Amino acid sequence: MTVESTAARKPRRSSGTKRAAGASTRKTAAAAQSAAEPQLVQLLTPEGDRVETADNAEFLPYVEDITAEDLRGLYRDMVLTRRFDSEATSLQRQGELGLWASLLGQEAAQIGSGRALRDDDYVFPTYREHGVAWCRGVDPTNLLGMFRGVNHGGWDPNSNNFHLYTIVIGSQTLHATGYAMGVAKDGADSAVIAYFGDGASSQGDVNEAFTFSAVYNAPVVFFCQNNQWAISEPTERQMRVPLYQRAAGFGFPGVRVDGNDVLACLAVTRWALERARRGEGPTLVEAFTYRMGAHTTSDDPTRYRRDEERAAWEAKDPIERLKAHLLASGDADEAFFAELEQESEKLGKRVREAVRSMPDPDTMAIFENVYADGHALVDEERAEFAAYLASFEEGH
Amino acid sequence: MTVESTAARKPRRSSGTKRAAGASTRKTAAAAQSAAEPQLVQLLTPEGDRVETADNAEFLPYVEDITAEDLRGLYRDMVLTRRFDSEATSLQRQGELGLWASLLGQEAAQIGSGRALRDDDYVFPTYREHGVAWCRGVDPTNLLGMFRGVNHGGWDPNSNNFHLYTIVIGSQTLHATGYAMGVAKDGADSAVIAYFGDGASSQGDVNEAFTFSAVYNAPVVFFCQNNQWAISEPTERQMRVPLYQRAAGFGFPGVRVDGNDVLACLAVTRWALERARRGEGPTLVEAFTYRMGAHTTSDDPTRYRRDEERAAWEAKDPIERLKAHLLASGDADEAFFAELEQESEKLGKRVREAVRSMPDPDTMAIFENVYADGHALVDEERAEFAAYLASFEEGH
Amino acid sequence: MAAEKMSIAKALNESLRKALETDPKVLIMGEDVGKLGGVFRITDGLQKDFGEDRVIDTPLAESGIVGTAIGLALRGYRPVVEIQFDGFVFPAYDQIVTQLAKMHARALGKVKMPVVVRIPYGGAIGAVEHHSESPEALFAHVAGLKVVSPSTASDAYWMLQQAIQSDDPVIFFEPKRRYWDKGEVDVEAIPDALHTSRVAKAGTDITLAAYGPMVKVCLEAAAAAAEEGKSVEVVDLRSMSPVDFDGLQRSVEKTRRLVVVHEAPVFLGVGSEIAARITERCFYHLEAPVLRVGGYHAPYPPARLEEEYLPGLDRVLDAVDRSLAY
Amino acid sequence: MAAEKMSIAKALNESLRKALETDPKVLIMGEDVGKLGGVFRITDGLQKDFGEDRVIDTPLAESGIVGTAIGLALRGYRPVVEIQFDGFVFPAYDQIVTQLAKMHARALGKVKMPVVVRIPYGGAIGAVEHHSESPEALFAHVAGLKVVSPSTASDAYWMLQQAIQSDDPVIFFEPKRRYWDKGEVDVEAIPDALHTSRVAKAGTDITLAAYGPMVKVCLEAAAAAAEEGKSVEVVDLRSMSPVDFDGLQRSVEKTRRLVVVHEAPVFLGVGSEIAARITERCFYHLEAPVLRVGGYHAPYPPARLEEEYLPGLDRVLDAVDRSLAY
Ligand SMILES: Cc1ncc(C[n+]2csc(CCOP(=O)(O)OP(=O)(O)O)c2C)c(N)n1
Ligand SMILES: Cc1ncc(C[n+]2csc(CCOP(=O)(O)OP(=O)(O)O)c2C)c(N)n1
Ligand SMILES: [Mg+2]
Ligand SMILES: [Mg+2]
Repeated sequence: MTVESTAARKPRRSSGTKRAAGASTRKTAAAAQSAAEPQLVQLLTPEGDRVETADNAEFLPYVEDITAEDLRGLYRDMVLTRRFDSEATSLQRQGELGLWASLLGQEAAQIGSGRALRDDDYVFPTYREHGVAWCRGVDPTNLLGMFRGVNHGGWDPNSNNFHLYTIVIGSQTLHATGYAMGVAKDGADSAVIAYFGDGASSQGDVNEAFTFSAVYNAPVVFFCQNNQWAISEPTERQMRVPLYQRAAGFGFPGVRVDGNDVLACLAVTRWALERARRGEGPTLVEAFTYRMGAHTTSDDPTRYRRDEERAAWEAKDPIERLKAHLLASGDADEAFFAELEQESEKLGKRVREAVRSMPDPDTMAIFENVYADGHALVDEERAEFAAYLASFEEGH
Repeated sequence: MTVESTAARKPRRSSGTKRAAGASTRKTAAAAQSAAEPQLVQLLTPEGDRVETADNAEFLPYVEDITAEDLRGLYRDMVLTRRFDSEATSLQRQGELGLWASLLGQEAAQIGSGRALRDDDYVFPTYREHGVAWCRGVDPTNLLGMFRGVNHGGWDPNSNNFHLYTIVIGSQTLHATGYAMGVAKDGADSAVIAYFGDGASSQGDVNEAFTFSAVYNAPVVFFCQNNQWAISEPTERQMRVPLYQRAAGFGFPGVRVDGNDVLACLAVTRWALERARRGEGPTLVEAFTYRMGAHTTSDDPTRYRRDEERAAWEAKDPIERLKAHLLASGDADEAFFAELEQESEKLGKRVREAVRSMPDPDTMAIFENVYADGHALVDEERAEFAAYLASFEEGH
Repeated sequence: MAAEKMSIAKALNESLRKALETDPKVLIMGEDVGKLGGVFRITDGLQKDFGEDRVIDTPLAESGIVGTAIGLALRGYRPVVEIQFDGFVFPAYDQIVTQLAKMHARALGKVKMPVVVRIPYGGAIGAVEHHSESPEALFAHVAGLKVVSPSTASDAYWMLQQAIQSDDPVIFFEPKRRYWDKGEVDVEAIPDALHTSRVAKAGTDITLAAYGPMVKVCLEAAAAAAEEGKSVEVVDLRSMSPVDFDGLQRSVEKTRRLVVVHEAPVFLGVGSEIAARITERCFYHLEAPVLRVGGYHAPYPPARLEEEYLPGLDRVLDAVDRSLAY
Repeated sequence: MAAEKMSIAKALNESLRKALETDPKVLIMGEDVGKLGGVFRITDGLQKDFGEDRVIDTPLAESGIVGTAIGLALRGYRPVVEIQFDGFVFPAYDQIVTQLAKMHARALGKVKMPVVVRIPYGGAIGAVEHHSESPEALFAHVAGLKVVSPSTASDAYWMLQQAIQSDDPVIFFEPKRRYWDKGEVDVEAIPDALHTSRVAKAGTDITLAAYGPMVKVCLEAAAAAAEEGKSVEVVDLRSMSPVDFDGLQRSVEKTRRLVVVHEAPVFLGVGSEIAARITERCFYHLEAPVLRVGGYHAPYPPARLEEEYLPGLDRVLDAVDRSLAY
């Protein structure tokens, strides 16, 4: 049969159509894919129980080596990331930051995928990957510069193989693809991971990244955090069928993973990275998760979504889930949690202090780093501006 | 199983990779789609025999009504289109046209799909849809204006519901989607068809059109003529798996049809248009065909493709195939062919004469139709230019 | 209904509402324009009152938004597209420049492109990268587009009405830092033509020309200069394509001095064309070269530097002094 | 090796070959640059000699081409990207403006963007729509980019070498109608710096400033004017960002008159900035306003009208006369 079709959801009526959207009267050539709700790769239930099924068997070997200590480490990463994140939200409310994009609820997706990486792998984040940055060893206070308005990023991407935050939706997926093409040219066995959102999947750039990576067989993992919302728009405004299915149409595998299950995210990302390392090309991972907070501190989600939705997702909290598992399995004791609580407070304090003492940039920085090799116009304007500033000092 | 994968072709090695591209050592989560060569919907073999199989059963009802007269009509359309096309190629060689983009070899794809349309449907072509234009009743000489350099198109898109030729690859797929959104808003049951090439499938715009049409369930048919080449690049530079498979990932059906089989193209396009009319949204049709000639008259295909390839496709010629069928079935007699030959020559002559007598545009046309409501700067420049031209006349 | 005091944001919202009421072919499209009412609430309440059919949340893809708007216009609709921030118009730049701007000419006038692209633009709101830019020159250079920017609530209301009624594509730049500034709007007035300039304050010694957010700065500069005994005329250009050179010329022939002010970088900004053309038109009248005050040839800086980067009162007055010193 | 006579196309090809030989990090990317050697054959033979690994046929997606080139640059490569024609650069405009131009500044200098975007540009080749445009101003306005255009075979060779060696992104506009013009290329010479102007012909009465395809027209105009006893200086600007204002100022202070010529539309074309800035710099020297000769505010016309649309000898001489008449 030559027809590809997905009946996973009913055709959505155009917002404007007046015609009956009734089902086809004839047998359509639909086939292949099942109409059932797509399954998630899940290794840990919301209650904290380990799952081993035929469905996730493919991925289990990727976390066979995970020890109790590793689990505590993942838990610690998530807790500290959340603590950092909430501190940043407070700092924004206190006027220390101009804006903050919270990752609340997405800790498992970010820590699971971030901890799957090797040092020589390279990360292309959006503006929300604070947890991934944490895994890469980027000092969290470094992330705050752009939100405070003292720089546009400004950390050295190469010191932690963690690229700058990218705000123009989707662009970084092409950078990641190009970088991965370079990795392949170098004959290295590193991999590249590109983060993006459910909203971003609509951008031309992201789909071009799919094409380029497929054609050049680039060692890149496309990691989409489907957090159900792009600001005020639910995923139905971006896609008609689950995103992970898009990969097949570009010629590489796509998988949907429980984005609130840190173990599953770790396993699936490792699996995808291994494919890349082995020269099998790109993979799309869709981490099904939820943006628990507002889009950013400027946003007001009460205008567009219901409390019940959030409440339902709270029951799937990534941190509570692992905590339940650690407690039930005895892999962590009360002392661990108490110590972590302290560490957490210390982190909060450190971040708060670092932000408050973060100096404003020098005015003349406007003219710095516009070009690597200099530019006559910039030189001219810099000199004029300096003279202009000096004219005030003379005046006083 | 949650993994979508396509093993239809082996992963292509990045042109640069030094790593072993050896197959996975572990069982990958590949599934669903078959590794076999994708089948074509075909109703007429290259030898002109009718095919009825389980594979094409879905589409047979769409040509049940086709009479011998209809078949002769399709044949006539293809012959006249080819004649027009070859005349244009000659006219370019003679310096009457600056450029020509030949449709040689793609007659069945264009006539089959073009004849599937209703008058109230709307067409968004590329620059090569001379056969579709023919079906829409656009006077062929109208198409030559832009290739002669007297205009950029310039026919009234609304008189034949045939939009202007679009050169920027892929853009028109979004226009078609928007137009189709409008059709749905109007509650009309017309459909829209957007033509594009295999190369175009890589453009972000085309993939955004897939997303918008899926999300709004727009009544649009994406009709890709996969003619195997985008100028000098084979389809492997654009995609890793057959294009029709991409549709499923966006949530609508995709089908590959024998693009050199006019009957199959007619059936499949009708099927897709009917889906649109019934409010079932977009469809992707991949017409598998071949660009027999150069990309345009400026191109030299000997630099990048082998003669044998062309020869192999010649055996599948769309016109010969239908001729064989007409002869074998007795649906057409020698008189028909002889008459058509004459009509064909007449068309060539008419086109030749029309082009040769096509007037150059008036110089002041530079300033016309820049804006619908006028613009002070254009008025100023028009006046200055007129004065400048007048200054020469005074001089003499 | 008499004149009413309202913010520029409210005036834009009222203008869109009016357009939706008046013409069933008008559509609003963009990211988050529906329930949210847009990140600046310019479309607040419109989806609720006019339905999802006319106020359309789009996928996150600017090329797709403008590309489908073109298709809708071809079908007879009049789409008003919102680009969320200045820095995010570029994915749509190809559709705007190669399709939207050219379609009317390409069709020898046989189709029209009544599409409005609304872009909140400019800085001074303390935002992160890509949220504070002034890319108007990149549109004004392109034939087939019209480019305007209001500076008052009344102009916001009326110019948007006129842009929507225009059969040409209009890039409508909204001075986002002024969204909450209030002014009188008389919805029964007879507005000025869309592409004329307006003398915002009369004066005799020097002309300041500006548009959008910088008009207010120029008016403040004029007030400050008045205290020093200098009579400054402020011309609100309102339209960057076409520019009302006749109006501006009248002012400059009177004052013999001109300073153009915009947030956009000076180099190849709209001021460069104004300087070049006014110099040509007023060569024998000008006592000083046309001076320009604007952004620098550098990416828009981080928020903590924007006050220094943006033209403010002092830099405008400095240019006034430099011009008068000739 | 002594100087050799070759076409601009050949000089570009030799320059790319040299770059591929010298630096293993240099890559060529674009549509049809491989076996075909590009639609203008500028990359002819390079894939054959350097392999598919270094001379890369890309998918048909300009944003993807530039976006992946940025990623390759981040990995340490030096991609030289070919855009097939001027009118097809716009799908890549977002990546160029928001990413390529800003990455170095965004990273506070910690990453470099040695990417060259080659664009065959300009008209007079009898082509269909989108194949004859001159969009250089749309790049020169953008901080972070450098923009250059050679007018001779020697400059084609050397400027491309220098652009590839530059650690900044360079938009390299190639005057396609001059591809087959020949000139001396000395591959052992010490070239001028990339962003300096060059006096192509010395003169005393008036300066003509141009770049790329219009330099030849200006030289012809100068020759024609000489017959009428007018001494015209022709300055080949070579770089549109930065513009060598010091060099041009020297010329204008001598001749006291300036006409800027480019194919691009006059309105907000590079000439507007030159007129504005040179007027500022040379206010007391100029005997006439800076005049501009260029394209009109209209889409590039169909080929049969391009001769009238494009600045030619007569229009340049007309402007010279108008300037001298002041
Ligand atoms: C090109 C572009 N258009 C619009 C925006 C404004 N914007 C910022 S975030 C966002 C939503 C992104 O949604 P998604 O991709 O799902 O990521 P999330 O924020 O949910 O993590 C939008 C529209 C942008 N940054 N870039
Ligand atoms: C945006 C854009 N980039 C590049 C080109 C130059 N170009 C014209 S046709 C073509 C190849 C198109 O291939 P395909 O889509 O397969 O259509 P075909 O010509 O084979 O019918 C290219 C690269 C263009 N017209 N537009
Ligand atoms: Mg999201
Ligand atoms: Mg093709």
